[in-house]
Amino acid sequence: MTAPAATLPASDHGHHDESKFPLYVEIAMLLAVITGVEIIGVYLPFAKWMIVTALVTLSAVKFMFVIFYFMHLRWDKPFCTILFFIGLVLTGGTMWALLQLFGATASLPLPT
Amino acid sequence: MDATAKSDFLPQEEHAPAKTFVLWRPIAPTGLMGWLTTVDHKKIGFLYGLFALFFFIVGGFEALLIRTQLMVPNNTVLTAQQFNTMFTMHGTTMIFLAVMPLGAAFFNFIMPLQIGARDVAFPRLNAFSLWTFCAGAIILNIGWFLPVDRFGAPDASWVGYAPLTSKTFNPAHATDFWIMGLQLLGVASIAAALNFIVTIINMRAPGMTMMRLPVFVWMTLVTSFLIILSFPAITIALVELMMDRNFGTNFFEVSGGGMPILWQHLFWVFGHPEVYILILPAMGIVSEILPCFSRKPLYGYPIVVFSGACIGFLGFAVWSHHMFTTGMGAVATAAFSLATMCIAVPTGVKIFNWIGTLWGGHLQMRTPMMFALGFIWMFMIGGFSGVMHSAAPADAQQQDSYFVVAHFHYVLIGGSIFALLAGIHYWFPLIFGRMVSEFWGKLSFWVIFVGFNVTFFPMHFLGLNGMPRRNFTYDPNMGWNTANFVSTIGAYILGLGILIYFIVMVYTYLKGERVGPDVWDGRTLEWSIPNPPPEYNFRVIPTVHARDAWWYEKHHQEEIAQEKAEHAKAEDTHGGIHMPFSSIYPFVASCGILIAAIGVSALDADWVHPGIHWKLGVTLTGGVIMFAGIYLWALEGAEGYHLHPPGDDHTPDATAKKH
Amino acid sequence: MTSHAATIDHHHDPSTATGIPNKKLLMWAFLASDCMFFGALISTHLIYRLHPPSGSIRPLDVFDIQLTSFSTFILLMSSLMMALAVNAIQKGNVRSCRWSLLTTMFFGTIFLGCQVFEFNNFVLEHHMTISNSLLGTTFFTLTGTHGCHVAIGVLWLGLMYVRSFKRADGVGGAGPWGANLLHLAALFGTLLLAMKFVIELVWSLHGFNGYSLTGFAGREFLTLGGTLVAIGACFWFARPAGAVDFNERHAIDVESMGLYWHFVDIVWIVIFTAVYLLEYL
Amino acid sequence: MRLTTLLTKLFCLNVSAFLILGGGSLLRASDANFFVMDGRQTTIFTEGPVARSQTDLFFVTCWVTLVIFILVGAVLAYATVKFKARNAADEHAEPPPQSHGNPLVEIGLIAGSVLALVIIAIPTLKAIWFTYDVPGVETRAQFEEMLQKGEAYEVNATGYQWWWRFEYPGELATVPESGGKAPLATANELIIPAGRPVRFNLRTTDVIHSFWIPKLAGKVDMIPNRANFLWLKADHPGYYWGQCAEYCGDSHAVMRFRIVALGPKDFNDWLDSQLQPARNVPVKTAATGGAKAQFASLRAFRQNESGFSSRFDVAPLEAWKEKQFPEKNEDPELIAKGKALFTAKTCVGCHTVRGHGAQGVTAPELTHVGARTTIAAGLLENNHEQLQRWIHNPGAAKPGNKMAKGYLDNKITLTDADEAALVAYIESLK
Ligand code: HEA
Ligand code: HEA
Ligand code: HEC
Ligand code: CUA
Ligand SMILES: [Cu+2]
Repeated sequence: MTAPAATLPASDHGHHDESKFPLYVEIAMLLAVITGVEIIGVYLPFAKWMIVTALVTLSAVKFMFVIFYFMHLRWDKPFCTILFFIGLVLTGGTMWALLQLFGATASLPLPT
Repeated sequence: MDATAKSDFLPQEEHAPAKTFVLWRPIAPTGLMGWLTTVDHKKIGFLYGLFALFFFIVGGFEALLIRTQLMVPNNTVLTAQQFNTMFTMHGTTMIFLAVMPLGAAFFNFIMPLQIGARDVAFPRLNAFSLWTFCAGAIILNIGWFLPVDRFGAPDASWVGYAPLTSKTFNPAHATDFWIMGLQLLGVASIAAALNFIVTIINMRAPGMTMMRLPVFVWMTLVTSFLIILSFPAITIALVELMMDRNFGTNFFEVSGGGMPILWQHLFWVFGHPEVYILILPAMGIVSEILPCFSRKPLYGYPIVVFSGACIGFLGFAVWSHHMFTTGMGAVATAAFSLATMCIAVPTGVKIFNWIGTLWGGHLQMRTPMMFALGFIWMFMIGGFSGVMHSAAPADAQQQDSYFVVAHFHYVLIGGSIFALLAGIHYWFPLIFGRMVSEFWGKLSFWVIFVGFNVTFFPMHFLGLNGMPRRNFTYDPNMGWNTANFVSTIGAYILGLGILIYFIVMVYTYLKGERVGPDVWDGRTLEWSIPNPPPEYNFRVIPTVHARDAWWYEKHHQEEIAQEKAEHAKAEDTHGGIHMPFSSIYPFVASCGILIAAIGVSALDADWVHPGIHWKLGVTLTGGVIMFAGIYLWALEGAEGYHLHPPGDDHTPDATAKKH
Repeated sequence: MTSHAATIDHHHDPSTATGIPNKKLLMWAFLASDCMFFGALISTHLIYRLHPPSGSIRPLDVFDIQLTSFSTFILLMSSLMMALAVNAIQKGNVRSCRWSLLTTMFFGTIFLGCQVFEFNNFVLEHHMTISNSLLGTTFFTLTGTHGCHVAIGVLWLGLMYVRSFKRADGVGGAGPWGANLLHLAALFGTLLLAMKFVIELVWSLHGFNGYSLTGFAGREFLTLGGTLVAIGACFWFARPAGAVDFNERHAIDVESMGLYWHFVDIVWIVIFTAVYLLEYL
Repeated sequence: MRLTTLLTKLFCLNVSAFLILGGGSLLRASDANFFVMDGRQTTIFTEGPVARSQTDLFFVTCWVTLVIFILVGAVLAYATVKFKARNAADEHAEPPPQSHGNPLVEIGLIAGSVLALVIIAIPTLKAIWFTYDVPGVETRAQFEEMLQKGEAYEVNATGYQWWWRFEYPGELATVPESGGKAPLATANELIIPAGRPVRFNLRTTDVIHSFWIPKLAGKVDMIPNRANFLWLKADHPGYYWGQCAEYCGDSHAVMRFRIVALGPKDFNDWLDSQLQPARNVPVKTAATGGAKAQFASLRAFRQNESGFSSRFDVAPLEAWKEKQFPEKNEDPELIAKGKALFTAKTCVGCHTVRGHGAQGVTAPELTHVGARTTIAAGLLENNHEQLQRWIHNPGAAKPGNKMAKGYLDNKITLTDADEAALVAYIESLK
């Protein structure tokens, strides 16, 4: 921990020199724009499945931008990415399975 | 927070920076304060082990009461309510307070030694895990000492199916204790697991690549991943249940549209990985012991490691096999049925490779080896009954019958407990510098082995003969009398065996034969150090050249000696061995959590209840103490001192100096 | 990893077997775990949305997309500020880092304020409480848990901000930890009072919850006064006083905090889509 | 050393003594052949197609794993014996070759395991679809047709803490109180037509229960807010034991029930009598001089004492048939007194007795309780002694019981005479 910049391996170090300020601002703007598009998207008169797909994709894009840029994964050792994606993938799988299980007709609650 | 890192770039001051009273730090105190403030992974591991064994006896005692009640039909040793409390607490205690912490004890004590580290990555976080575990254990058991009508010990079974746990059907606070107890144990386990993950990934000695890690370390890693990824599910389930009970939400409340089945899903999303959390450390231990006593490396190391990871991963895809009778529909049932069967493959791979390890070896039948071999046999039986369960339609007859009880005791006792007992025997000389007598060790093994099988084998027949589990009584005309009677006798024999085991351990601890280092002619790094291990573990951090690192060292002595001398010199020029300061704040924070959790468990759904202010007061006080603990913990910083082990060029009295 | 571990100088070397700082690794592992927490919560919400009991509240009747869009935007911007704070401290720019931290905190507080407002609105205007409907149950628990994460983040940010004033010489008024605590109190005093003020303002403009349009007189000004005092105290504690023990060596602390903060943001990205937007289809 | 030897010998002696003594007592026990597994709730000797498919599958898994166990175990045992170090010299010999494994062996074994699993998987899938093939679960119309043709039968089973309610949606019974008709309902004893697939709609009103008749079919849970189904068929008429299999609170262990499968004629006769309102015993006929029923005053029952006479236990189906006829020595005066008490003591608040003005719904239906062989959910035999034991102190017979709570709430106290009258009345309800 608390590795001073000077003692970090050179490969990690180089990126700290040039400022990422402009990049960060650009990404933030992109994220804001995507959010805007999403909000408008729900009112568009397209088929429901298209909008749902679009929304899910756009959110995923935002998600990835934040973790790879703001959270630095892009410049970090790949192990961090692997670590996080283990959790992400298992969570995704579990959520999918749960929704499937409760979506199946055999699992419907009693009609009220 | 990390101990070893910071000092290098902190200015190397001669005197400690000015510190106020609150942030004063003990260096190496002894006595009670020494234990409460310790951050040494070995002491923490020892305490985990001690508490775990205590609760193993408690859980075992509960089991004996269960068996006594079931010895003959229509028995009246326990009332229905007491019996229900007993199996609930027996299951909960054994799983969360005995086997898991016993695993954690080994993770703590052995794992850093095996990777050549001086401590875990976050020593104070480690202490926090320990004390929070204690807090959870206290809350779970507190009900025994409170009036039964309004409090009492939990009695909703270890799976706590909604809506039996709702206020409507379980108004007493017993269930709240169960909720908060498990919640704290979850926090403790997750914190510890995160620590182990970082330690294994980051604190390995030079040359200790991932594919050179001892299998026990690998299984620790996989187990830790299972913990951090499965406990959240039960945490959320418990939060939802707590909200239902105290804040009138509708998660599992049918009148509000809730679906109790959701609890089962969330519970088993946790629950199934949990059973692998219990078995993987055991498999790791066995994978250490077998090569050692066969004097041969583990057969097929990479595939054993891979199959361990595979089991962990698959473990997340099979949870609904505990719910085959909930009417999930043919497709879901079939999917989970097949997925469950798949787990037999990687598990089988492990069994085959263990046999491969024995093959062609020089087997030394010492006590740890006996337990390890016993493990293989018993676990196989348990695994096979698991496969029988995985065939969903057959399971429709077995679920919630004694067949399940037989299955899981074969994997839990014949599996986990056998391996853990083996581990205690195996590492005892390292931890205490004394060795258990072979005769008594083997005797306890045989009594346990016989008792175990006499107890649990008849349960298969009971289950197939239609005896449901969680029954406080049964009628004499069901054909269950003999099997139950035999089983109870077996339980007494088993209890006797365990009694012998513990007496022998205590005797050895006090009076046993003293032995030198590396008694077993071990293969991994923990055997390279003196016993009991010194505070700093390794005089010189080892450099690893091969898989069984210590075995390699023993066979390349000159080369290694030279390397060591160089490293020792380098270390001294840096000012000696760096040790982290002890700290009381993890303990303080855990105490705060304990108080807050007691407050929460006493809360009522009825918010105008007269006692509510008092209870909220307790909760808040706990919260404040917890916050203060964490705050001061953060503030005091992760500093340490330098230590010069005796026997080097420095004056012996300067063993500890602050900087 | 292999060759690296073998070649590094292990003694007192701050870098680790993988070269990844311990704290960063800890944080990533924790976030992997946190995914599962939110996964379970979001699943619960979605499952009940797929099977609403008859006669349950329709989300569209209570949701307010403008407010949510606004707070989403604010949270995104706070993430930006967080990234900038890390960027600044990595280059040793303490002042810039502090300002970024403060802004992040500020945005975080606005987000929380919006949530407080939203919850109040749902309960008082739309009569959706945590216990009277399944939607309320899952919605409040899910977003409330997220809110708790934001609140912990704000607390952490505050601690980090205050910590950045730790004197290099270790001396100071009531001792480093005493001054530290007071500074912290001032900071959170500011945030809480400001939030209270704004909410009171909005309420009185909306004219509900015991406030009326004309009632904008007493209580609000009291809160405003308190806010100003607290701000003053913050400035006083932040007055320049010698060298501080806070620099690029502490970048990793800020960075791991940042990871947490961004994670809270991405969770919101998911919630915003899954809980709010999808309802509008 | 000598002491250890001595101790060992003593220990061995003790163990053998123990085994001999223990073995002796075991042999004397009633069901020493427990491995035969032919008990009343056996899952091995099944009497219906669903249970049979499940048992057959069990045997497939059992044989496959047994073979693997023998193979793997043999190798393991061989390795252990063969490579064991025999003596100290052996132990200190040079270590064996440090070999590391063989991919071919691994792959072979993995392939073998997969093959074994396939052998299990195929019958598993078949059996899953067979058990889920509940009659008419797809469309109601299709099911109606099956019902018409007598290819299926329908029962609603509902679990309560800690008893069962069975409703026959297709059979309408007269309800004198309302002057209309309502589906026939009974409790705790389930009568089904033998040889016909029966579909159960499983429901619960409180916590989770599980409906299990081991000889006829594996269990399916009754889960709040969820519609579950089960189908089964009894091959032939018979008397079966069932039990709740999901932990449901204090008295989960004694939430049992009985199942009687009847041939077509018997079943119809039974239905006919059940559809009638409760029987009235005219007071006048008493003059004909039927012997007065004799009630000894209640003897003390131990906690959990068994509630069965051995006669009933040996031939339960015959006992059931006997129960369908009025008791031999009825005492109409006593019955009339009991009937009055039944109202006076507020039993009517919870229980239904069609035609006698009792319309409670929170407790088992008692209209024809006298025609059942057991009471209190299969726990006690339906005779004077046990009935009196039950109404004297329901909580003692069944811990946590809701009827005991009803006694407290409604301040019900009964004298010995009251109990005798109530018992006589309950027995008359055929
Ligand atoms: C240490 C804990 C542990 C372990 C390791 C296991 C391992 C397994 N378990 Fe077990 N299980 C429990 C603990 C454990 N279980 C507990 C506590 C419960 C009850 C919970 C409760 O309800 O209270 C339970 C319940 C349980 C059920 C639910 C039963 C029910 O309630 O209806 C099922 C169903 O599928 C199941 C299956 C399995 C399987 C398939 C494995 C497999 O992993 C086993 C794999 C091993 C082998 C198969 C043996 C070795 C393999 C070979 C030699 C290779 C060749 C073999 C073949 C090809 C078959 N278990
Ligand atoms: C790791 C977990 C673990 C372990 C080690 C054990 C150990 C034992 N268990 Fe286990 N058991 C569970 C986990 C475990 N159990 C779980 C999860 C359940 C399900 C709970 C539920 O349904 O909710 C369960 C349920 C369960 C039941 C079923 C209860 C029911 O459904 O009604 C039974 C019944 O026989 C039983 C028996 C035993 C016995 C005899 C032991 C023995 O191995 C215990 C041996 C230990 C001792 C005997 C104590 C040590 C020695 C002394 C104290 C000295 C004194 C001794 C003498 C005087 C003789 N257990
Ligand atoms: C709180 C309501 C309540 C009251 C009042 C009540 N009972 Fe019950 N009764 C029950 C319940 C509930 C059961 C089922 C108990 C069980 O088996 O768990 C039951 C069971 C019985 C049974 C057994 C039925 C069967 O088929 O198993 C009999 C007989 C009986 N009650 C008679 C009486 C008599 C006589 C009285 C009045 C003196 C009475 N009950 C008052 C609730 C009540
Ligand atoms: Cu009903 Cu168990
Ligand atoms: Cu499982």
